[in-house]
Amino acid sequence: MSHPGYTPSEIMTIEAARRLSNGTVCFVGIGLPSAAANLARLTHAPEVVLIYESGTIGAKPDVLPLSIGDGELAEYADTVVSVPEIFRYWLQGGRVDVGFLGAAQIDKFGNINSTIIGDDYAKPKVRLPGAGGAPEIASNAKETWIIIKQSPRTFVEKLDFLTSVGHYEGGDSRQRSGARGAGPTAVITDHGVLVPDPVTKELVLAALHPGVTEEQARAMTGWPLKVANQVAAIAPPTQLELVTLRDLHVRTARAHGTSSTNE
Amino acid sequence: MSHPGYTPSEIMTIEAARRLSNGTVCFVGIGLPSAAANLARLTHAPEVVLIYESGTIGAKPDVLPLSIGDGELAEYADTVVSVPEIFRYWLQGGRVDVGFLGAAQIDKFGNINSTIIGDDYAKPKVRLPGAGGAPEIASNAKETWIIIKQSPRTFVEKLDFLTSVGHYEGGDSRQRSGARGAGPTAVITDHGVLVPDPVTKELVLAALHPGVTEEQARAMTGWPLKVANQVAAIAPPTQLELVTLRDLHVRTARAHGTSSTNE
Amino acid sequence: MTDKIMPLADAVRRLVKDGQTVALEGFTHLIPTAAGHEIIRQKRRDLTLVRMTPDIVYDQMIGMGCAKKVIFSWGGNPGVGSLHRFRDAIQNGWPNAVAISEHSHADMAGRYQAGASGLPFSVLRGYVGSDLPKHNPEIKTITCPFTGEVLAATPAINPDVTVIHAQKADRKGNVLVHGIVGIQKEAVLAAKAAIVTVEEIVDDLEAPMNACVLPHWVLDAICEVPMGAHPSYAHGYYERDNAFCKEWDGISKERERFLEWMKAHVLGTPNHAQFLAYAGIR
Amino acid sequence: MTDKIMPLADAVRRLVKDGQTVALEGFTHLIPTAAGHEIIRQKRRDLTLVRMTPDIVYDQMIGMGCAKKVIFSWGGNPGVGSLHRFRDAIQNGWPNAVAISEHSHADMAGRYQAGASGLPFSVLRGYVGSDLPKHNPEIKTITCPFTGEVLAATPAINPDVTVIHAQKADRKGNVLVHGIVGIQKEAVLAAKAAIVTVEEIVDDLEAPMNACVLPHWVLDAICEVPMGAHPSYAHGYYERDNAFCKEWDGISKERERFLEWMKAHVLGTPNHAQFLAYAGIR
Repeated sequence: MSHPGYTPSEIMTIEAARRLSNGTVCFVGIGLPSAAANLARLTHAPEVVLIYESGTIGAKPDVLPLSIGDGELAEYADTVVSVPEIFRYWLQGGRVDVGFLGAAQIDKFGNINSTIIGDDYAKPKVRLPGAGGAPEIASNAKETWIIIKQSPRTFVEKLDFLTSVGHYEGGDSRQRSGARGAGPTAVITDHGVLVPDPVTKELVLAALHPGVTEEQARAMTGWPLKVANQVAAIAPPTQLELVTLRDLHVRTARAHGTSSTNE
Repeated sequence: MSHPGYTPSEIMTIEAARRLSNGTVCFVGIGLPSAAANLARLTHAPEVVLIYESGTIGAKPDVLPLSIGDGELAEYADTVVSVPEIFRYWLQGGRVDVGFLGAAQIDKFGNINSTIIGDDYAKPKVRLPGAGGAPEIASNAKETWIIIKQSPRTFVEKLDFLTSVGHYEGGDSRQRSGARGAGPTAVITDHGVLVPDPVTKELVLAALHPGVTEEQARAMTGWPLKVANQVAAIAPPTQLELVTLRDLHVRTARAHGTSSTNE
Repeated sequence: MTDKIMPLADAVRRLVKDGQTVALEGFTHLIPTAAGHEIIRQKRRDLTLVRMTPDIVYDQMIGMGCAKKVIFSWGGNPGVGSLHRFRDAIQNGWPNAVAISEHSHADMAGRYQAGASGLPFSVLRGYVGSDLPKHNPEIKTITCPFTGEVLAATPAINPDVTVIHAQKADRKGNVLVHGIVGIQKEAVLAAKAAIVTVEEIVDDLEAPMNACVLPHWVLDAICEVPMGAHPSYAHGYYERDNAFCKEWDGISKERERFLEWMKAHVLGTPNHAQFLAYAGIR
Repeated sequence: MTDKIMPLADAVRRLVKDGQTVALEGFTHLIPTAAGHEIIRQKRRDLTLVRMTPDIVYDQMIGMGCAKKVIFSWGGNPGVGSLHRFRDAIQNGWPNAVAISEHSHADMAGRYQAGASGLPFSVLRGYVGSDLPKHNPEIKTITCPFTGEVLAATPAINPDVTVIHAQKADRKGNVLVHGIVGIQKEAVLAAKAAIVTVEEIVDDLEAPMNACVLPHWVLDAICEVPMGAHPSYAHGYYERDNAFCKEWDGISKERERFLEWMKAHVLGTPNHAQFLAYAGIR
């Protein structure tokens, strides 16, 4: 990729943020989803409602949380409820518009793995942290977005473990499975954006970041990637977006004493 | 009955209060149970824990509540939780030592009716307020006490409606029914105290208030009342008990603008 | 200021329709009386009224013909006695026949929780030995897949509209409920639409971090109605009007006096402020 | 002053036994680290450790051989990465084989709720399409008796002992938990015994009316342990020690360095105050 004055991580965060409209209720995962959601809040969507699974509703952190339960999230929230309440009344109760997730692996139907790498659950090659709240976010939010960097190791033909359901086996299989909501409606990567085909539900490359080619995206996908007839060109970051995101990371680094990006 | 300087209502309240020991966790019904429980708290049991179904835990009302949700209960409580929480975590969760109930009718196994008078549920002679929390108090507290005035209309051979389970059909039928706790261990009346036979679980007259005779108690019972071999004589109210109870009623009347007894 | 803040009459007009399932909740504290009066003024009919503790305001709504069914767990005038209009409807079908679905408190609380939780049913340890399940087909059993224990199961409640009263809202429409919070959060979150009347609208809720706050985006209408819970109370604002509760026993005993009182006090006044003035309350 | 207020070492000695099911809870906030260290010092073995989010303190307990099984929903060092000791135990059985029972957050929360509610099982909409139930016999299904929907069901959690950390207790032993309250109330109420470490013991909790308060009579031991949650935080007292959390990654990576660190810092110090002093924390 060329070096256009911003990183792939930045454009992917910015593109994700752009999609979050004002007033949307977003159940936010830690890391990239949290960065994108807060960037949206600090730019075009001041009234976006951010919910973290630690029970913070309407969180307005001044710096990005390192963990899902940072005090920063509680301090400026509209209210702080218990963990069972956040999952029961707010997520399972159907109050969440967008569930915003990261993942270790994703397949072509937007199913995700955050449990193990390797084909033996009892003896994994790599033990990942596990499900957390992802299975219920994936099956209860009105729609889900997944933000993940593309590579043949993350975009796989077959997941080592299906932790959280996306469009399951494609077609109407998600609906038949009993999951609620529309499932993954966007997968935002460092290459562009994939959206499900309306019928087959297979992820299709629908937009590319500036300077990224279809071939690059294909090379970073572990299955034969379908490409939309019209691939949209994602606009480069505006000055406001870039400055706001970088300021956020600088503030975060200062507060946490860590490096200034979330990579 | 003679007029020994206190009313039958007073001695029954006082005798009920005496049985509540310091530190006991008591789920309190409104009316006579509440009067007795607070009398205990104001005399020998300052650390008794009073829970009202409105969600007030460790309530320490200065005057008796007229309703189960008076502000007085919240004001001095250790904590105030939601109604679902009080029933789920505190009552059903097994945290209550004594469930303290009133009733409209009781049968010889301590089952109680607070639903209807008459034999047709659809067309009752009298529609009573209904179950409230009594069915779950009766089946989840470690033991229950019932405070009720005796009369052939309240102490009946057969309930018009079984609202809340006592010893059910006697013997081990309560246990087999799936109810938890020991069920009614004392029925405190204006005549004395009835306790269940250890085997048959039929209520047996075990103690009489001063000046009350077995015959009077029998006449006020709608079934052939069994009497213990040794019927205990309940001590008359002490000066402290009587003064404390009357002060409580006077304070209550002043606060609520109502008559000074709970009859 | 959000456009969800509106007069109570507008909220009822927009959100409460004939034939709906409507819950006015408040566990002795914070009973939404003013909203009940407005529903009476607007002559809603055939409502299925849900409430753990039907008391004066439901007595009024039933007596004025708003209800076709009542789902409840305890119906009475607390500390006073019976609800005469409720009884007259059940026993004599006046002013119209009213069906009942009778539960226990823990069950009703659990049903609202299930509704708020997006679950179709609630499980409880209850009704053991009780006659209630014999008369209520909504009380079934369920078997634990681990222990084999048989427990009670009842369907979730999801009202078309829930109405509650609370102490205050901010200008965005976020609401603070304080004190005995009852079943209000669950009743609101279980509902398809929610109306909240509040004592006052303030710049800052000043809510403790773990207080019971309902964010504006789960509510459809927020209406400033001072003393909107009378004769119930609002912790921190005013006390329960016990004298009125006792008086209600007399007013409601006979059909004619009840109708006269309702016509003069509720139908004859355009809103709650005028009702309070007419009734000489505060 | 209640005799339930005691030194942490006494509480662990009296209440935590080999082979028990023990939950140390705290959702990122208020993690009972000092109590975990004391369990390590007293060399408890064969514990079934329950925790939604095993992190550093469980990494330490597992690495020091306290655990035979871990029941959890997310195991990691938040914002940093993996738990090396947890991974080493699962992948290589060092220092001993550790079984796992893996759930999702909503499931674990529901299981504690069921435990606190005296119910044998919890119901949730979850695990649809997920492989987790294939590897966990504790995840079953249940059918709604009203709608026929098939939902997930899992058994209640009722730990032998739950340990939490909170901001303060009063002299009777009543405890206030403030801020991100997590799953602590449920974990305590589900347990047969409960230990709470607190930042301080005060004359008056000054708890808001609807705050998360655990009354003394549901607790078995209350222990004053300032900074008892470090490197986690206690809202209103101190911040999370992010530097230490990062440092842990290096300390825990190799078995030898880990053991050395634990011997010097935890086994080599008699209590949490000495640990903090030795580690140069504040």
